[in-house]
Amino acid sequence: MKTQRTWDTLAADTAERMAAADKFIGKGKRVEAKDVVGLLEAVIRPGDRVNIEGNNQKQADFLAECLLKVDKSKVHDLHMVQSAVPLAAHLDLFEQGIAKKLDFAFGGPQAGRVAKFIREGKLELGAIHTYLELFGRYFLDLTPKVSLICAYEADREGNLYTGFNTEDTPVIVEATKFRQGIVIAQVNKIVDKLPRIDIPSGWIDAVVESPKPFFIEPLFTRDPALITDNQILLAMLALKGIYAEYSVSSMNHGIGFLTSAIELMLPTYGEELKLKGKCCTHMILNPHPTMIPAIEEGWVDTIHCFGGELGMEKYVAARPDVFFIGPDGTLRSNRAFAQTAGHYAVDMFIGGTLQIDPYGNSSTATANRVAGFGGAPNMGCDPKGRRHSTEAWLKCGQELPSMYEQIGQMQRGKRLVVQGVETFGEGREPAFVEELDALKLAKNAGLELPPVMIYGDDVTHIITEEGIAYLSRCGSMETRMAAIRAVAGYTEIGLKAKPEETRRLRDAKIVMTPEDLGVDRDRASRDLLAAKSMKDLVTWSGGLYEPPARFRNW
Amino acid sequence: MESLIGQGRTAIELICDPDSFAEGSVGAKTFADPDFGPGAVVGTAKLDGKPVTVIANDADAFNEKFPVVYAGVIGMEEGYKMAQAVYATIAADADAPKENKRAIVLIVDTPGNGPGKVEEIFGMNKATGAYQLALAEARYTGHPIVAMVIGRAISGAFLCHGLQADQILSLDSDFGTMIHVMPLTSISRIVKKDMETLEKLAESNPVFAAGPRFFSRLGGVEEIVTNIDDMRATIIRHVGEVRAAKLAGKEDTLGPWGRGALGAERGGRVVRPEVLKLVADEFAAVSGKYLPGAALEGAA
Amino acid sequence: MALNTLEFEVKTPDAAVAVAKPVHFGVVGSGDLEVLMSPLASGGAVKVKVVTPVTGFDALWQRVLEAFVGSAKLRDVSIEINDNNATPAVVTLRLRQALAEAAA
Amino acid sequence: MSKWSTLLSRSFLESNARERAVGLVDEGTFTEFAGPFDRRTSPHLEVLGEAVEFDDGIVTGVGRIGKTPVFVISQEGRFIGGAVGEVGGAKMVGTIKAAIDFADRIAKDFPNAADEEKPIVAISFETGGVRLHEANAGLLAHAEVMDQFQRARGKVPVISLIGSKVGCFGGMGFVAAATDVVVMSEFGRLGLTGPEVIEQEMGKDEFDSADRALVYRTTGGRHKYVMGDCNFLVEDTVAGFRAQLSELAKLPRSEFEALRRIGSEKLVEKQLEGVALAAELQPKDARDVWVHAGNPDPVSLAMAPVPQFRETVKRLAL
Repeated sequence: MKTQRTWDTLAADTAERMAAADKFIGKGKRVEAKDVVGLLEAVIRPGDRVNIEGNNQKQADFLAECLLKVDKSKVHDLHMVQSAVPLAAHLDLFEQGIAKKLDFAFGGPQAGRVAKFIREGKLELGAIHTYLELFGRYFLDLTPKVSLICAYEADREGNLYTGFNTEDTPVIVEATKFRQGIVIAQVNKIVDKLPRIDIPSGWIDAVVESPKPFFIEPLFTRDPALITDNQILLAMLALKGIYAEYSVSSMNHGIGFLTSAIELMLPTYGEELKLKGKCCTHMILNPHPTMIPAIEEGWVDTIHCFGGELGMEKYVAARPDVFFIGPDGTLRSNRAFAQTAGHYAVDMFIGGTLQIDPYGNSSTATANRVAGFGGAPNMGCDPKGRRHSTEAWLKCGQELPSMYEQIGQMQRGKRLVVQGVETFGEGREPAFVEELDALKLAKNAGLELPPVMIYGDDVTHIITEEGIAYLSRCGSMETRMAAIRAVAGYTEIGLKAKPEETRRLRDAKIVMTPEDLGVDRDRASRDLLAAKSMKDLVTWSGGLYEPPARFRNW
Repeated sequence: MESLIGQGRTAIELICDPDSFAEGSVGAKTFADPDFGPGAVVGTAKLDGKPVTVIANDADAFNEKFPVVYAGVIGMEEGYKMAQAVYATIAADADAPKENKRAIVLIVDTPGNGPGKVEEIFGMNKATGAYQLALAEARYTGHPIVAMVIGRAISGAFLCHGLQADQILSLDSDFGTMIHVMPLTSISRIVKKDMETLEKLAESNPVFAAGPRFFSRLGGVEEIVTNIDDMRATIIRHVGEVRAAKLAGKEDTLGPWGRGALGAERGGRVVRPEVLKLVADEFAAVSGKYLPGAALEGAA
Repeated sequence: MALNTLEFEVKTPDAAVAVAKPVHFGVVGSGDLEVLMSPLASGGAVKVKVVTPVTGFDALWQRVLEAFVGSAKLRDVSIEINDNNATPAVVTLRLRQALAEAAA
Repeated sequence: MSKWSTLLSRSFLESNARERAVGLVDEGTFTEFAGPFDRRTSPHLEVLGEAVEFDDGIVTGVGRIGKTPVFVISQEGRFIGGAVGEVGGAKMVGTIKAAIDFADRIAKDFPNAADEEKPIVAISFETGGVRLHEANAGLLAHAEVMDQFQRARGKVPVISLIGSKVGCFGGMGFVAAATDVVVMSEFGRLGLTGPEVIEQEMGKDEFDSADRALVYRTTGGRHKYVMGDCNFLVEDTVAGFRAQLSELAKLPRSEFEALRRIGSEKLVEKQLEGVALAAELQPKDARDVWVHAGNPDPVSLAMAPVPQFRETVKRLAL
């Protein structure tokens, strides 16, 4: 006999919870700020998977604070599944026993506490993911039961406007709502009419106007005044030895000063190398203020963004040919789509790191911080599923001497994954090390896997002030290691380089020094920057860019 | 041990001729408004029978208009009020011969300049600068100026109220007097050296240590007064010495410049004169090129 | 606690470049340094003096300076450096800039 | 250092102390005093194990603009924040004294010398005041500079140039205030108490020192121009400062007194009107004073290019 089974337990469970919450929810799904703690106690059960939206730009900070205030006898041992844990409240949840397990992608300022809590047994770590990986698991085995999300505005019916910083909202809501979960939104303001509807009210269960606007930080703003001569040298090497060499048209730039320098040198050194129209035409990145001069000079066809950047609202809105703009005239960012493009579609990822080991594995992990890498590993890898070809991708693949060992006579391209570092960082800490601190961290925090940001086999180029190691041209691990040593300068790793071996690598164009590339070191000065200050960026933007107060010296 | 910290008015009584102090009156100038610069006490008294201008701090006053000004802090009003007292002094004796220019006695007990937002918006720096220029002008006009540190003489406030004097006296540190830019504990934190090391270093090099004795070794204080009862006589003696020096045309033995020489003499600031000489010599070697009518040379 | 002073000589076999006039370059900012390069008849050698608050990098200094002197083929020069924790990349950059100044 | 001609187009803010000094005066006319080759490093830093600089963080010397001898003092903010110690202080004092002595010599030997042949002093400030590692010596040097200023009065004009990263604060804040003329760029800052100390004193809500825009509108060049604390607001280039300095070099010496903000009983009385206004307005923000001065839209004014700002701004009338 066939057993009777109910097929709507999830919906029924949700309905039961919503009934308990009914007294807090008014017209248009509106909840008063004072009732939010009660609401959360009504809809969240011990052990639930809960998502608090928060990433680089947008934080459901009020809801996080409210979750911290729930009665622990009612709500405890939650399994948090969320992109990032940058707020103190995110970790306080674990300290107080409200949350127990964490699956995430990026730790930010709380990375030290994550490590400490794991060690102390306060936090059970599921895994450190990439964004796309975590988003994937939202639709697989980590679907949130309750999501606490964040938007700019809601209307009287509960429709949401996520605006300039849409970021993760669509993916969270889609996963939660279509698995019969509960979605609660905090908004800065409830208005009569939204500029556009980003999330329909039917997907939302409750909306609260938070007492103050959500916390937002200009994470992608780099003050050109802080760019050093050595970063400019590295940028020159990158432009001449990689951008020009491979005609890289599409890419993602990391957020460090090296890529800021590159962006600011497109209209100067890049122009000189005649790269305009050839390189940097299609970009996946947040609206970096340092991109303004290149955009103004007509370098860029398209930029799609993970999220917005404080102060860039007006500028972006005024450049709809370049950015993705809604019918309302403001930017539409979306992390899931930008990461998809970053993973599959772009030809190159270029960014910095903290440490590189003799095999080329690199990581920004330090011994006592569980930070995660966000989207870097997805962009900083060779996407094996890619099937369209471009000049840069093909050329990089053709160079790889070991391709035959893998696929015989078949043609295939390879993503360029470029790591740029000075051989010594702050306080003369070497960037090239025998063993990554990630291994120490794995031990200290009891991780199953050392957090490697980019694995050695994915890295195609390493740039230092000594030159470029073209790892894409190395046929064996032995050659790869020798090439890394050759650009590792005076670090212990670099000192192991043998002059005659380096000579051979240079002859084979596997290692290229500035001189080999025809890069004049003596020109590596700030004179090459199209903008030298925040003020210059504002001028370039025709006054449209409005830097946040802490970046303004006027 | 007794202390005069916060007791500027008591110190005036101890120093000047009995009951001679007329607060708020300097020459033709009267300071009638009790709410104007209350942290600054200015007036005329007699010292050894002769009129003197007295400028002191009032640690009990609170400037209602500028809430960061209390406990002897020199705010904008205080700084300008002190400057006005000095200008009134110069005016009062404008026609007097040098030997009769009245002395100015600065009684120093101030922890700082007004550290507020409004102060910065309106330019606190001008108020303290104005007072210093007034003192320097009075000094060069012939008024003997003697400063007596009775309590706190801290950093910029001491520069403002004290360091432009012809001569500076200080009660010994037994009386709680403090002369410094920052206490050694703060310096230790900022320069990242432990206290023990700094204290040991200070024995041979007083250049960063706090207290009147260290300042004295640097020539920053002419004389340490070891007894409160001796203040009056010591000030009278110094006023006399300063006046004599001015009459003899030896202004360069007085004031900040004179204290420079004193610093070298006492072994505290020995590099200063070497550097001054170096600068003078290096200019002397090329000065001809910069004289009127010298051939205007192009690029070297 | 006092400052750490390193002094050494570098001799390059085929050294041919001397500086014509003394030059100064750089500012002792955090992570930066200044350098004085002056002619010094010393039988072909280059005399180096480094003054730095940092200890424990003596071998590194020697290597960086040797490499610079060797690649520039310097001789009969005195190099004096006041350092404030500059990285080898910065050291090399400033030395090159100073040399360019001397040649100008 | 770059060629003199390329120095001129450089940002004053970005240039170092020596580049500023050399660029301010005519090409090839600068002679440095106690320069790096004299190797007069600070013995006090040395005993504390702190990094030293051959010029002790201050460039002093003499050059010429046209016929005018210009004694230049230029502080280097990248070396310990431009703070003043015994050596640097003595270089400063010695240079001003050299200018005064030179003026005396010219007056004696060249009684018919034109004003523009007489020396001036230009000081590019970039400092927070006293260097704590040698605090007492630094403090005493400040007093000596003020003393020299008084000696220079009416004889050798002293001109402040403020357009550097560190700004001009602490004791040097009132030293600059006491000069005859103050020239600033919009990136220059002039004050007494640094932002961190104000925050400490008044609380973060009243004054957030991390808010650079707030810091700059409280003490920055544009605000000081509105207040009259700075006489001239120039573009942020070495050439911009040099052009203003050249103008001043040609000015009859008797006209400098009128440019002063403080230094006489009358000026003190005028400043006290400002203090009374401060008490009455109790401004929460520098912009309140701008509005009071007759600028109804201070925000756009603050964003306007410098030439346009100079043209349209209403300065506080006292």
